[in-house]
Amino acid sequence: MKGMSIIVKKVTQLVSGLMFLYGIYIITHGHLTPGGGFAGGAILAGSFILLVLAFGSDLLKLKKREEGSSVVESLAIFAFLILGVMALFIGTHVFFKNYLPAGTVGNLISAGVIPLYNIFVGIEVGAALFTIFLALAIFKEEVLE
Amino acid sequence: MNELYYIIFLPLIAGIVLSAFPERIKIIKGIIALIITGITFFFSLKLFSVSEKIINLDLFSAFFNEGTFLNNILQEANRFSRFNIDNLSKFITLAIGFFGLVIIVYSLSYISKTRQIKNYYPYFLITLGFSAGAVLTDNLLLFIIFWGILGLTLYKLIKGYDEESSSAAKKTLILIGASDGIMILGIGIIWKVYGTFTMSELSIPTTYPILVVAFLALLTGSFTKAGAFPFHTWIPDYTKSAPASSSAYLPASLDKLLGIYFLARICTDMFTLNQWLTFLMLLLGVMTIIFAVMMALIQHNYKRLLGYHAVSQVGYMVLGLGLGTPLGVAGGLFHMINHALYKSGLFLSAGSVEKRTGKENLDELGGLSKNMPVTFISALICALAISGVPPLNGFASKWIIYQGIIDFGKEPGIANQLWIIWLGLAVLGSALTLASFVKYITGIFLGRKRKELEGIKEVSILMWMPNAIIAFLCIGFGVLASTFVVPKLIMPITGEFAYIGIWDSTTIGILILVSILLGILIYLIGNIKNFRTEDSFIGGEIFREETSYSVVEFYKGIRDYKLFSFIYNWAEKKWFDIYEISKKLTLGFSGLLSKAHTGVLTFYAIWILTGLILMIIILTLMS
Amino acid sequence: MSTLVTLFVILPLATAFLIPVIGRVINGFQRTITALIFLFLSILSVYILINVNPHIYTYKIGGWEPVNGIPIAIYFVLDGLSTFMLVVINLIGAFAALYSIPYIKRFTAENNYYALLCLMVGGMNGVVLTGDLFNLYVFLEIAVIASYALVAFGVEREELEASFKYQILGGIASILILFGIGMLYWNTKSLNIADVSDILKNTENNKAYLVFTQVFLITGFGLKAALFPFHAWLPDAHSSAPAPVSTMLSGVLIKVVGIYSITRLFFNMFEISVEVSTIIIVLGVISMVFGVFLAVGQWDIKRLLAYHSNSQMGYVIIGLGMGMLILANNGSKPVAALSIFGGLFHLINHAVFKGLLFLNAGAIEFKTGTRNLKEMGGLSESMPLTYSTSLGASLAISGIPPFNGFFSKLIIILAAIKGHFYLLAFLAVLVSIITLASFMKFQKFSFFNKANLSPGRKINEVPFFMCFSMVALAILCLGLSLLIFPGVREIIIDPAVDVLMNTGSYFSAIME
Amino acid sequence: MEIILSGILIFMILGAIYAIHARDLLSALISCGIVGYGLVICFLLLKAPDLAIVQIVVETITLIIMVSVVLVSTRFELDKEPGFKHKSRLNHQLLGHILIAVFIGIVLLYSFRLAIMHLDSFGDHTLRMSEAYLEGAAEKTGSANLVTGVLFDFRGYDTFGEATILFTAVVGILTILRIKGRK
Amino acid sequence: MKYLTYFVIIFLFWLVLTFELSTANLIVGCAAAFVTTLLFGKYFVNNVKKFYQPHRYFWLFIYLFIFIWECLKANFDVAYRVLHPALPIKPGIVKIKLDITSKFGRAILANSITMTPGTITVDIIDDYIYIHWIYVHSTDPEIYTRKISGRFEKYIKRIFE
Amino acid sequence: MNTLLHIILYAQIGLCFFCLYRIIKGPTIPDRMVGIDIFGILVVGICAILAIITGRIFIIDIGIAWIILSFIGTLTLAKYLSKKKLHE
Amino acid sequence: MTLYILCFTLFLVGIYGILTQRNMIKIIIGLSFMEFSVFLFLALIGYIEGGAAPILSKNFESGNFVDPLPQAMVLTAIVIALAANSMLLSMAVKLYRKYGTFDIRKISQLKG
Amino acid sequence: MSSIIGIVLLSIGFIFNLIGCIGLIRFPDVYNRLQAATKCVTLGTCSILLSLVFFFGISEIGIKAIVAISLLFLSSMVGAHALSRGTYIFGVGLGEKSVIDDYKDQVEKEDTKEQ
Repeated sequence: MKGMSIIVKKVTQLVSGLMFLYGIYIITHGHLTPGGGFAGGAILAGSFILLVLAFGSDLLKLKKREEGSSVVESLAIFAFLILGVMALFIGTHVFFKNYLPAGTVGNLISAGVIPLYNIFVGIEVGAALFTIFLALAIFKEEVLE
Repeated sequence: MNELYYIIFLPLIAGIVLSAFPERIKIIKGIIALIITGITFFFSLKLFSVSEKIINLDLFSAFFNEGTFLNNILQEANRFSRFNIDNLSKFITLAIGFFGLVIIVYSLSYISKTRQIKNYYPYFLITLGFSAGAVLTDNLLLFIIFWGILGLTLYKLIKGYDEESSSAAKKTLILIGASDGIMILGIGIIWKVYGTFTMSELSIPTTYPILVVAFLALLTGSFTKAGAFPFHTWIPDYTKSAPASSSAYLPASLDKLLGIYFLARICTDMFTLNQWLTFLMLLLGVMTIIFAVMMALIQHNYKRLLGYHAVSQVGYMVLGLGLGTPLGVAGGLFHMINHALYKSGLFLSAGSVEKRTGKENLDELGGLSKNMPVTFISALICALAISGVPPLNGFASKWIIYQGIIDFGKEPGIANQLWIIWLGLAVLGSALTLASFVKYITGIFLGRKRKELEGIKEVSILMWMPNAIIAFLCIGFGVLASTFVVPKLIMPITGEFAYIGIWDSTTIGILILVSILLGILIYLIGNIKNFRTEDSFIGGEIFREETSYSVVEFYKGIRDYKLFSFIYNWAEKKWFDIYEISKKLTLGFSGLLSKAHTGVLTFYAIWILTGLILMIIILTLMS
Repeated sequence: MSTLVTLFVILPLATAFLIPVIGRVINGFQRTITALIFLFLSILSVYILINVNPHIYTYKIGGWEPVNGIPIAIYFVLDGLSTFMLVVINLIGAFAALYSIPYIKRFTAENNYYALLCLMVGGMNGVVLTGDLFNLYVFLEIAVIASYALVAFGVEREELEASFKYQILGGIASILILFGIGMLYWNTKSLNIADVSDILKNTENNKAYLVFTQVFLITGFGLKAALFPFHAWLPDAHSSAPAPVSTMLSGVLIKVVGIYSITRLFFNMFEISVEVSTIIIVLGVISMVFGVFLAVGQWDIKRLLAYHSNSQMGYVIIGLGMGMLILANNGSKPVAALSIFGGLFHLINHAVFKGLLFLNAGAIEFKTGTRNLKEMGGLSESMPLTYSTSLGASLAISGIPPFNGFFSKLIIILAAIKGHFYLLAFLAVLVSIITLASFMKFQKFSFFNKANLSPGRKINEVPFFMCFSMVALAILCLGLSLLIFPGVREIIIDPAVDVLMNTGSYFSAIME
Repeated sequence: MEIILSGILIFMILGAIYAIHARDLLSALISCGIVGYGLVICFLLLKAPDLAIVQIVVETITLIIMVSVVLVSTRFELDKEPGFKHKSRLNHQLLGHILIAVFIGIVLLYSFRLAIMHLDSFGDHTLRMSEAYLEGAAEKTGSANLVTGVLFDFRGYDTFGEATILFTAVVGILTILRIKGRK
Repeated sequence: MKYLTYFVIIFLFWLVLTFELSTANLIVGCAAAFVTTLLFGKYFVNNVKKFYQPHRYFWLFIYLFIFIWECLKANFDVAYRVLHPALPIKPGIVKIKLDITSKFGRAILANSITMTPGTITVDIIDDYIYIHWIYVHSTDPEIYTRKISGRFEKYIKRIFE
Repeated sequence: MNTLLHIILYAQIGLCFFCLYRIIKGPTIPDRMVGIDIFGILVVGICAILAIITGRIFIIDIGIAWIILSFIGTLTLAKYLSKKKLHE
Repeated sequence: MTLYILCFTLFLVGIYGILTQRNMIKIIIGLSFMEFSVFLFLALIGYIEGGAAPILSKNFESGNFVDPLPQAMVLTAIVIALAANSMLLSMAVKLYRKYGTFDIRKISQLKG
Repeated sequence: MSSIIGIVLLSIGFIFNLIGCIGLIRFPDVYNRLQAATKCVTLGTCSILLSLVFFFGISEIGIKAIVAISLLFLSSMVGAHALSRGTYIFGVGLGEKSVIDDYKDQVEKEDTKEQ
């Protein structure tokens, strides 16, 4: 996979990080503004996809990245599950109980475990979508050869 | 009741245990099986001392502690385990035990090395146990379970490593299984109407259509097991490919016993037949006799020939039982036991021949009478018995049936009015039987001996002994029919009855003469045809193999008559085979349906949505 | 108890999440852990089945108590039916996992296989346990999406094609189900099955609305259960998947996502109506008859078996549908109970014997490399264990005593006759006969006959774990016959039947 | 409100019809994207910002994936056969399918119309289960975004299932896109 | 150095986005910026010294105004062409030599050109920039080079070099 | 004023039909891509207007997300175009 | 009412696409239209005239919100649809590699 | 006051959008349409976004609007460039009215290099 023209590359260098940050913003403010884990995660994936699109496979070792992202995905969703299961051991012993204090509505750190859920879902979704993209991209490379 | 344990469960458990042992110790397994069969036979004899009664058997629940899981299960099972010991079942049980014993002795030598049937002895024992169970049980559900398992063992007692025998096995189990399924329907209907599964409590008038359906369903089961027209077609195939001991054991003896037992049960105990059903049964009986024997006439393979006869003789029993009179029932039952005797004898002799020669076709055999004298004699006796030659047992039972028919003709009714037809056709069937057994005996034991058959020796004692015993019993049953067998064995079942013409010599004489004459006549027709095709003999010419006529050609003439040839052609295309017809229909329909599955996704989607809107339309209209 | 119920979902899913990570490092982890987890779950489910009273047990996820009597949390509902289905799922799953150990070694990407298997089982457990409509949809999707991938596991032409068709049709089904749930939510403003049933009962409902919703739901779940006009994906998918997956698909998946859902919704949620139960019976009859006719003409072993799943599902549906119709007509309760019992009994039986048959087919394919009946023969010499187990399963499916299939069919037929459905009884018998015929064909051409394979090939028995699964299932084939006895039935199936019979008890047990 | 939503819906339907009829797959993908974006506007107008943002994301990701797929294969709808003509597309079978589709459509539409006749009309929704979610939900969950509150707290189990589905899909895709299936 | 710069930029962007100065927000912002830097830092521009030279910001400021002005002009130009009934267009692709060596500068220049009257950058190959022009006033390279890129080039040079 | 805002909102939504026209009509694929690109930008405007009307802050978040994602989408499509020669 | 009907029309367009198209990608597109219509349907159900988006902020601390539950459902359903669609697409591309065509009629080895 | 400026900006933005869309319809070939898109619509949308600043002041939302404007500028410019380049490589030539084409040789050179 070849990269794109220099204009795109340079702008990507600037923008991709901002995009990633925006994704994090969406995720961490999931309980305050629309979005949340899913949308933010997809934006995270989008920023990586942008990198791959712009720079091509020369710069990025796609195969390695795919493995890495799928591992990250597994771990993230496992962490999500663990968060849910933790509720069985902490406090009220109920599955998927929001066991952290709720805090003040509207604050960044509030809503108990919801932000944590959001973060893990975000990581999971980002890794998942990026993995899907990479799987297709690698497949494409292999076809072309 | 200790006897029942030994009769039903001992062989069963022994069979299951034996099947766990490897195949290498086959002979030891055989001996164990022999011992167990002997015990069973002994207890079935002992059963005769028991008076008629219905008992609830306690199944092994004593082995488990009160209140445990298995104990509970067995307690529940005990509700079903109702056994009915009456004279009929005692009689049949005895017969089962006897045949089991005889045939297992034969098998010890027959099955030992040459035949590769896995787990022959375990299945043999299981069959024994379940047969006895099916006969003795009083609960229809338990009965159908035992009955169904017998189909399975039938399937397992045939070898299956070539095209033909595997098809035969397949066909057998399909037909038997189908009949079992239909029987379930009948049992269901009985349960719906009467709310019980207990046979001894039932007395069902066949007045409502649904009860007639129930009767017909049960009738199908018994017909298939016994092998009566039109469900007989598995028998010739099975006997052709199965080892002779299996054939002798199941289709020839045990299945007959069971089928006719059940037929007797439903005809006499459970249902009271209306006249149309009687008519139907008589018709089927006669058709069985004639069609099967006609088919038997043209067979080349002697085991297949015996198979067709096994069908044909069922006709007499159906005829007898269909009459419904005590005389008829007695004749049917008597014929059943006689048939089991001589037919298993014939199969055993056929097995001996096959074991020694390895040939299965009549035209490849001949002249074995000197080499195998005992086999020959016993086969001859059995053949004469099956043809109804007095004073052998076949004659005795057929005679009772004829009497029953004549007696039956005195009553008013549709079936009764036609008594002369039934009688005539039954006699004709007997004649044709004789004719075809002439072919059997001649083909194997008489005639010129072929070169490759030199040096054939008599089979071992284990094999000829059972055969001889059976032949002996054939004679014994025939001679002692009116004095011992009928009064002691049959009368208790059917009740006292009077022969309308006991040993009426004129009638007997004329009938025997007619049948023998007819047999000879047909024999001649075949021979005349043959003589014509024979090359003229020129002096000094060396007699060659090719010029010798074969027994197969005996009845070729029959085939050439216009009407017969037409029917035979159809028969050879298997148009009369209910199995083949349904197979063709099923596969045709199946082909149509599978053509609709084109593999294109669009069509599948269309089906789905069509189904959806059809449901919407129907539901909207319904509400 | 409370913790144990959640384990059914947590354990398989957690395993699935861990396998891609740890399985990369430790070879053999995936196999061992999957089999162990499934075995543990099956033991647990049996334990729950035996030791827990038949009363309905609810568990509120997140601990949200009802507000003003309206349930707001997602409920786990553990009643007789769920427990029964749990046993089926985990038992068959355990055997399939054991069987996979040698079988899947031929394929690449073992980790993914085991992960997907765990996901499928976890999803199905979720479907069975949940008491919430939308949650049911979500877990159903987990199960079916995992199955889509598993069908295509050996990425060859046929597998992919089958999986694609399966996905498209399954996608349509999912959409229909979601639409139906939406329609329900529109009217009732609730998602809890018990709550919805309460509202549907207590309000005047437009007939056309009910028809529309019910038809969408029937079509959706019927598609997953492969009832007749919706069955087309089934033979392709089931025949193309690897053998243990076919076992899971045919033995469990179509039952859980199809039959279980239909049963749950139409017995416990909607009011039982004559029309709907008639429709369900008609669907069952059509699939029963057509499925078997299609099966008997097949030469591909697994395709033959797949069409039989179709047909046997018809039996189950008929059993349940008759019970429903009798209940709707206010007929005799014992007959309805018998009929439902027959349906459920046949369900578990079918899971066992059809699973076993697919495992046998897999073993044959494993050794001979072909699925075409015309190309094999005489295998009973070389593969005695496969032969004897498959004979048992064949006889069980065709209803030959003493195998379990006989008893369930017997009960269905008896119930049909008792409930005046003579035609159904007749058709059931007919189908049973043709089933027998087609399985005799299978037996004849694969195990008997002359050996047809090239002589150079040495065929012997399959590895230990495959044998183990097959033998265990064969023993179950015989052992499940014991369910006919009331003493056993009371423990295992009667709670499930009770749930379906007392349609109102579900509501009352959950809301109180 | 209803009018403008109807307008967008008509927009979406037109786009959808074009997407189905486009001969070029890429055009079809683009029109599919348009329909998805139209859905986003609908969500925005229906006061569902969460849905809107997720739909944007999903639509774009789907578009990217679809384009990647088309990139590997061909962009023409059907194979280029030697005698390929556009007119030959409308054969009898296709016509039959169209007729069936139209018929099914009419029946479904009619029954749908019948079914929804007596239900709440648009914008007339009353709350039952959600009332509990809305009332004091902020205090219960601490989340200002009630949808997130519902999604992760009241129905967190659902969301867990959803994430699992995504995981399943990824594992499935990695499984499917292997080059060699058997060793 | 590169990473630190990047971290600061990202952190500032976070603050702009959230527009809130609570402790929690700062901590989360730090974490987010840290993660972003970790993942994307190596793709950032290499020559980060330029960020610490204030005169460049001054030129950037001036450049912005010029750019916005040109942008408005461009819009009115295009609007005129769109609304004119006769569609007065004379499109073509022209090739212009670039003086700027910095890649980043080139990219920005190309983007600026894209926004100016009737021009779109099609490609940059070697030292030439290819431009689609909606109304080719003249075919003389001298003239159009001045007309298209001349306005921005000197500013961009000052900003990026 | 609210009415005016609504009118502008509806008119802005009406502009989408132009893009649809271009997508349906567009003789070449790049035409359609231009259509969808412009559509994306238009919707950002819609988001902004909605933000004004409803006074909700977060709608602009959606707009930003849209900008970012439509950027990625456009790049993907453009990338597809440049790959044309390898796959006719 | 019109809205619901139109929404359902979108559903029907999806069905139409599935029934009449031969191309796999087109079929997937048709499927996604059906999904869209269901999402929209759910969102329409939950709308309350004059309600605000269910997000609390300074001026909207309580009051008339639209129903958040259908939105949560749609959110989940969208992700599910994404997962299913991406599976389908990867399947399609793999099939293309095996068969060399997207035409569903040519991909019909499994029949009968 | 500020809201009036906002309304004015909004209207201007809308008008530019309208012009851009008309251009999208009217122009004869892809490149010209791209011109309309990048210029008018981007600027129109920017002015709509800018009006937010006037409506709400320099608050959370205003700042975000400015961020959005900068991102929009970058993205639409790069998008336009990428599209035009892709279009040319794709093989869609300039329209009939075009007068000069310097890029053609370059693309052909690239082609031969690749082969």
